[in-house]
Amino acid sequence: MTQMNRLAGGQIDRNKTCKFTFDGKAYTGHQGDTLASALLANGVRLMGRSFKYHRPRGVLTAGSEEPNALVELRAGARQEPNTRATTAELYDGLFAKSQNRLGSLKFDLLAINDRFSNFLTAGFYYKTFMWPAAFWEKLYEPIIRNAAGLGSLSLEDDPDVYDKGFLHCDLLIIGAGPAGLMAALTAGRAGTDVILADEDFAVGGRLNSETLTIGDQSGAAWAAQAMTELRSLPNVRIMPRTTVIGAFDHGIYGAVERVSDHMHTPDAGKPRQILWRLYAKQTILAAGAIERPIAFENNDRPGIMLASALRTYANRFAVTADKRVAIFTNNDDGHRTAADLHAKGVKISAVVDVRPDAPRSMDYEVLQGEVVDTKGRLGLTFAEVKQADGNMRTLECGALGMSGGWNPNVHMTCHQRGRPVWNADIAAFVPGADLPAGMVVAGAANGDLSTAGALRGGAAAAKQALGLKGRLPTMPETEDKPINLKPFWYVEGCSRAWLDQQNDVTVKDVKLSHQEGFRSVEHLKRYTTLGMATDQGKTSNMGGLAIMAELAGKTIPEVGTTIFRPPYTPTAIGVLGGRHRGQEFHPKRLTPSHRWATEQGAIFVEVGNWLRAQWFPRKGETTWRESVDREVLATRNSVGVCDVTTLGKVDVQGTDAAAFLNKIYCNGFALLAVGKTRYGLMLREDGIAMDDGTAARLAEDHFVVTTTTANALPVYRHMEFVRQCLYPDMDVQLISTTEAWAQYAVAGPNSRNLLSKIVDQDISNDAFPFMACANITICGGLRARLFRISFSGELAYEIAVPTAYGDALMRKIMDAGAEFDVTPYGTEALGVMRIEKGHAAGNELNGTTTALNLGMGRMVSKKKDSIGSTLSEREGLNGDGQLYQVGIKPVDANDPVPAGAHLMNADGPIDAAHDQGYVTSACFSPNLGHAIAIGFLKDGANRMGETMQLVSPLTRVHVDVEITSAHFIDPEGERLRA
Amino acid sequence: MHDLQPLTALGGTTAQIDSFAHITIAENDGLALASVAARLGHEAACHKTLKKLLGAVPAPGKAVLHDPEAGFWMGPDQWMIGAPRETHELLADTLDALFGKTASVTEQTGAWVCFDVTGLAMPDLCERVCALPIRKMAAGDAQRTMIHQLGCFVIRRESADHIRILGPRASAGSLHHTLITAAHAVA
Amino acid sequence: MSKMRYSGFKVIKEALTGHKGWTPAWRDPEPQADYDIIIIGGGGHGLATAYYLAKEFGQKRIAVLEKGWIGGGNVGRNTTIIRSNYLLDGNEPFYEFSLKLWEGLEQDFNYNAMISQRGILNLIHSDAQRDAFIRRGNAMLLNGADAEMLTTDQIKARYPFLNTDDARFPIKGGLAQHRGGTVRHDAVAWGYARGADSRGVDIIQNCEVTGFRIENGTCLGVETSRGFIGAKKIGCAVAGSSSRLMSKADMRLPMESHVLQAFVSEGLKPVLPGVVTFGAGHFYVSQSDKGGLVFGGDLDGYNSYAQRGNLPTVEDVCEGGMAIFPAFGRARLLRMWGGIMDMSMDGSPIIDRTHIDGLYFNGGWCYGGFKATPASGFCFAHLLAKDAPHPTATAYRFNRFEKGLMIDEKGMGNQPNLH
Amino acid sequence: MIIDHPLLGPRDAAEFTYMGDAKLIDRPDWQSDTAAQDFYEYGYLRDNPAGWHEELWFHEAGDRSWLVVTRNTVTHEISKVELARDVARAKGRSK
Repeated sequence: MTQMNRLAGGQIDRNKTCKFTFDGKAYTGHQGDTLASALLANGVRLMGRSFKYHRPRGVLTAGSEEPNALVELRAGARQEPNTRATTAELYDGLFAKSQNRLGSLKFDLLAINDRFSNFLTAGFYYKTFMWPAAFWEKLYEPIIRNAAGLGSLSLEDDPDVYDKGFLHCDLLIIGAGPAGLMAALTAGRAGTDVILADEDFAVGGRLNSETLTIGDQSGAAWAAQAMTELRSLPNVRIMPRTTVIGAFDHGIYGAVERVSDHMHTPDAGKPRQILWRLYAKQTILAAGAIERPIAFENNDRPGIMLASALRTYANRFAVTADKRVAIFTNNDDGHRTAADLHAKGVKISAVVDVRPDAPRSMDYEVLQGEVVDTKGRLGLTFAEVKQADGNMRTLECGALGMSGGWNPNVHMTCHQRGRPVWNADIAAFVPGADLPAGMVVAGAANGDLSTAGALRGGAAAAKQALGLKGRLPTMPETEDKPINLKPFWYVEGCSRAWLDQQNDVTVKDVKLSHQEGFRSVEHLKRYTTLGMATDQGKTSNMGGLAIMAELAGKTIPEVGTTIFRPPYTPTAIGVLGGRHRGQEFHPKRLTPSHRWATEQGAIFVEVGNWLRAQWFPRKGETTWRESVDREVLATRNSVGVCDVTTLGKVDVQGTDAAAFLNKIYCNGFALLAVGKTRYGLMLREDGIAMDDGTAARLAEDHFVVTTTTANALPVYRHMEFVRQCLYPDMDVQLISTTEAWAQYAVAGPNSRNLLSKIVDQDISNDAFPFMACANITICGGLRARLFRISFSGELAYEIAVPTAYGDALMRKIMDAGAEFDVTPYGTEALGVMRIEKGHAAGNELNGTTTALNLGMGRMVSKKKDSIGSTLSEREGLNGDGQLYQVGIKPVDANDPVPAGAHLMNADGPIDAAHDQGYVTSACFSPNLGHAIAIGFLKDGANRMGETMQLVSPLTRVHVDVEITSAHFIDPEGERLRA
Repeated sequence: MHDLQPLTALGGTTAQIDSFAHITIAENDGLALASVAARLGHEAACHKTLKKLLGAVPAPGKAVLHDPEAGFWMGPDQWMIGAPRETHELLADTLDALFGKTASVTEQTGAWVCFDVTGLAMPDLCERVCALPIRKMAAGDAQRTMIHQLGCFVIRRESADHIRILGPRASAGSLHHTLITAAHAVA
Repeated sequence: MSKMRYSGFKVIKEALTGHKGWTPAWRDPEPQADYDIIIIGGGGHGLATAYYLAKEFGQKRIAVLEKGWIGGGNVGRNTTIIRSNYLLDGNEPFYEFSLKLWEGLEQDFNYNAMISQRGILNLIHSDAQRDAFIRRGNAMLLNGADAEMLTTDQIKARYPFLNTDDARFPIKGGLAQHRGGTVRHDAVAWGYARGADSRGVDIIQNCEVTGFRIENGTCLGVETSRGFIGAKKIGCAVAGSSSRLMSKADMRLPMESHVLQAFVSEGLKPVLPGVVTFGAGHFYVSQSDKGGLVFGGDLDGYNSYAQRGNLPTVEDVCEGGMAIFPAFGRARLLRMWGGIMDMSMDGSPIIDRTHIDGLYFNGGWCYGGFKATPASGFCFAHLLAKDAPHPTATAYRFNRFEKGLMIDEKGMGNQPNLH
Repeated sequence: MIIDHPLLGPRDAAEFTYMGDAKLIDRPDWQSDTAAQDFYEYGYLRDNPAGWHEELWFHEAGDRSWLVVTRNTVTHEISKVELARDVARAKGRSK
């Protein structure tokens, strides 16, 4: 029989039937159902298993605070563990499985844990599993890990996309119940920019769950009418299915909009969810309240749920959890559930009320007393009641509603470490004074539990938030009763009475925690795991606090609460990552010759988001080494070309430009002639080398400074710091021109011959000597820049043109160079040539090396003040035994000298205590025919020619090496000046 | 005259245009750009020349949408000047001569990729890619912000459904991809 | 004080007799007028110091003063990783000593802290990074620690769902330390507390130190919210609150306090066997025995004493996670929190005497504090008991900055938020 | 967080890069007799207050201004934002 528990009425669309399956069994429900309501409609109460004891679990709530009815929703790569059946919107074809079970949901083999529950009390694992030591990882832990956990991931890549977005508003209203709607109407009519967000797909909050009236219409109808008006206001943005997850600093809120979760799969190109960053000048929190359960023996059976949830299922979803329902309450609200269900033809076994002055009813029996135990293995069958007069009664019922009062939803008021305060009237915590800046709380979230209170509160909050004057408009007539609550947390003498139904924390555990001295609320939480379930304790914490307070002889506010932390409800990691996945994790930077290099079949390498050509394989070359060796030899023997656009470039202008460079470089620039370039070493203020590059003086008041590719940004930031914060009256202006110019290194003995065919000026050695620089034109008129600088150690130039012409210039160079067999080379060949010359690069400028270490100690001018000069003089950075950059070559030419290997004295012991230094950069030198390396060696300057052991135990290398000068090729630098 | 063929920032020989329902994303390859930074002590003179050039000095966060030269504020005492490339290929030299010693001029033409985003869904697209209060921006507002981790200038043009985005040229492809996927999501 | 031994038999016996026999894990004593040694800070390091003072160095009359509840600082809000994969001589021997102490800890203090040497893997994404990791791995081996270089295929075999297809920064290998792993963080504080208490240490909670009583260069005791307490020696181990506390002795520290966020997902069936760290973004992750993915990334980056962070860092961390584990997209983040890191000027800690006689300092742990807990406590106890630094902690001196003897693993220099 | 830029108005702090205590503006005189000690303290010692803190932020993704932001390190409240260049001049820094 289908939908046996479906009632009349409700807000579901009976014309739209949805087929769905749960644990392989087919069911039907209607649009407007959640998975939970549809399952209940079909008489399914058992929906899950608890975390530790694997006890049978059914729904406890009808909202996002649900701790029990967690399922694996969808199949394949879209499988989504721990999805709350109470918020999962039903759609046609929905597929769900129960989780955290071994075997079937009905016969979970791990339910054996429940038999041993006496051994598995709070913190039992801290006291055992220690012997023998090795067994923990080999035996105990794997067992525990497999038993633990809830749902499972598919481990396939998430096929959906997620967006991020940014919205600004004057007023953010969180929650679209009576308070939120009234606040939105008030602010919206006043013309304010309003965002109204609600986690539910239906707007109206509790109004959809109640039979109360507002004015002359039902609460739900009033909500619908309010929505119609709000939709007509252009300044109001309504965001259903949107959960505000956190209140961050200065009015920034995170919110997740579930764009496609109510569909089988998202539409093409559309995101599954969107993470909105909301910038709100003011915020009204109208998040409502959550009813709390009562602790009694075996209060966790499927069918036992919050009375308010029973009401929601009946009134909104037209569903009852069972044909016979009992209520256990300590306030009038429980009776409301009984009345509503009775009106819908559900048999009320009885209302059990702990209060002597409980309201009576014509329609059903009201007992004064307490529910002391229940029966039913996979679902509730009977409830045992101990009446005030001492008589016992057994109630036949398949559902039992618990009504222990309401907890205002103060979660978001605590995200900036605000603490809630105790309100004795409703025996609950309400928002304290230390709210996030700009936040006002309204309605049930503020402890105003009546509908009239919510409407008033919403309007008042809007006026307060917007600073609107004047009296409140008259509110429509509606329910305005106190709930007459008598605080009642747990039934005397109960033991296996559940507080945290997901984590299986019972009253007994709280007592044990107190007995063992874990009495602070944080200790209680951490020792028993109370409140650490996926509902963050929304349904469980208060009971535990109350019991701890009683045991400790304190009041509940004295015990205090744990801290609520974002997110408000668990949030997909995917949506927090957004589009920044796979290739889009970081933006790519392409060089001007990228298109051309791709045509050449170049292999690219990532450097600071740039994709640089690493080498250019040619037909017949089987290893990268072949290509790189060829590129190096071709360059050294004739001419090569390499895209060096990625080097950072900063335009430095102004009458104080030279004085400015004198500050940021440890060596001098004041006397550099116009038309000349100089190498510069930049120190951090702590005296450690920061970066190096060249500065070309194009005019008296104009320099072009280059940085390494990786440091372009930090160096620019540093230069602006020096300019703005240290020397604000220097006349110097900075701007990055890294991407404005395409720059190529043309290197090798034929470089001048090649370039002479392209540039319009005389670049003979006399006209354009080593380290010259100039603004020139090429190809008969295109503006360009030429620098005679060399990283390779060859006669070399760097030529730059506006980026748009970079591709054309590269092709032009290749044409002009054909007669010299010009060879493009990549970063590998570049690296080989700079190692052959002993030039320091990133591996040497590793943030711990000084100018002295780099063999440039004398460059640090003592005649002037520069950043880092003073602290570079500290004793620890000077004197004997300092690391010094050296060259390293194998004694046996066939041996490798791998980077990362450590240097040890010949015949000395091999351990950290005797470490002499390490290799920073290594390569095979095709010119020398063997491996070479540069590295740092203690007192290296005085150890040239020494033989040492080079060890890399990690990669199993152990060879003898000779220490040499780092300048392996052309130490005198004659080629540069040729 | 030289024979070197320029490429657009997206690597083509002609500018790229992508159209969606309510959104058009057009690569704008026609801009010559140069930055102008006032020399210390010459701010007044520099402002004067700017006013002469653009009709007004762009205030912080603002652009002066003037023809043929337009300009927007980049930072304290620093502006970006733009003009059509076919008529102003040598914009930087021209400005250098115009401002003389009162400002430091730096060519920026090659440093940027420019996209014109137009259409009714433009604000929705903007809300998916950057934190600017796009619906509150007025014609001539020019803000620098982050799009896909890239520092970009966003300029609200005369028409309410038109923004111009200047982004780092080397990342033109990544920026374009970001705008296209956002367009798919909102169109 | 409780001398009760925990064991499987004890658990069974109590289960059968209604758990009546369990006693408090530690006492709740009133502070005495004076002690031989006072430790300020009831976090992991403070409790470990007291424990080793009593157990290893025969000290008596020891008190731990905690302003709130013990274990409430960073020991209770971290990502529970232990490892000794350091590069520099000043660090590696110390952290290896710490790892060895972890390996025997549970038997030593008779408390199951669920120490799980499931291994830690640092992913490599570039040649330069490989060079650096080879140097590091060699330093580890040369110091007697364990390290292994793994190929991409070996990594794939263990983590088949790592993104090795369309990664922006392809995985080119990894440096593994198999002895690294995770520990149940709260249990570390509780185990040390229980062990110290059973050896006579007074653990005094809700006792805030409000000042030091210093007379002509000597510290005589502390002013607290519960009155003056005298002591011959006072050791400060308050991590993120170090600057705040030491300013009461007119000291400025080479330190800034920064917030580091950490994250845990909903419980999931086992997916991650070990600890993995992303080398091209800010993300590291492991899976707890309860099934939650425990992960973290970078500092928020600004000075803060608020134990909470902001959204951009949350997004940055999750972007890193999605970059290498695209399968985590449908797992849900359950809770995020922040801890206050005592970020030192070179990223390495200080365990040293101050210029004030009788006043000792332990701090500057950056976000390496949890894994250092045993050695930090042992070495601080050594310093307090013998007035000489422990052999593995000789480099952790105040004066290293003045002298230019920084221990800068990352090479970031004197900017704490970059370490 | 939101930083109210003195020229551009409220901007998301994510556009900025943080450096640290604004005392870094007070770079010591390299020629003073106590230069070594001064630079050590300048480079390494911090007040690191729990409360109001003047600190340097760089508008990296914005106008490239260095700002001095007065922010409470306990509550994150921001009470003042100034251009660092103005602050530096007010402190007497020049060339």
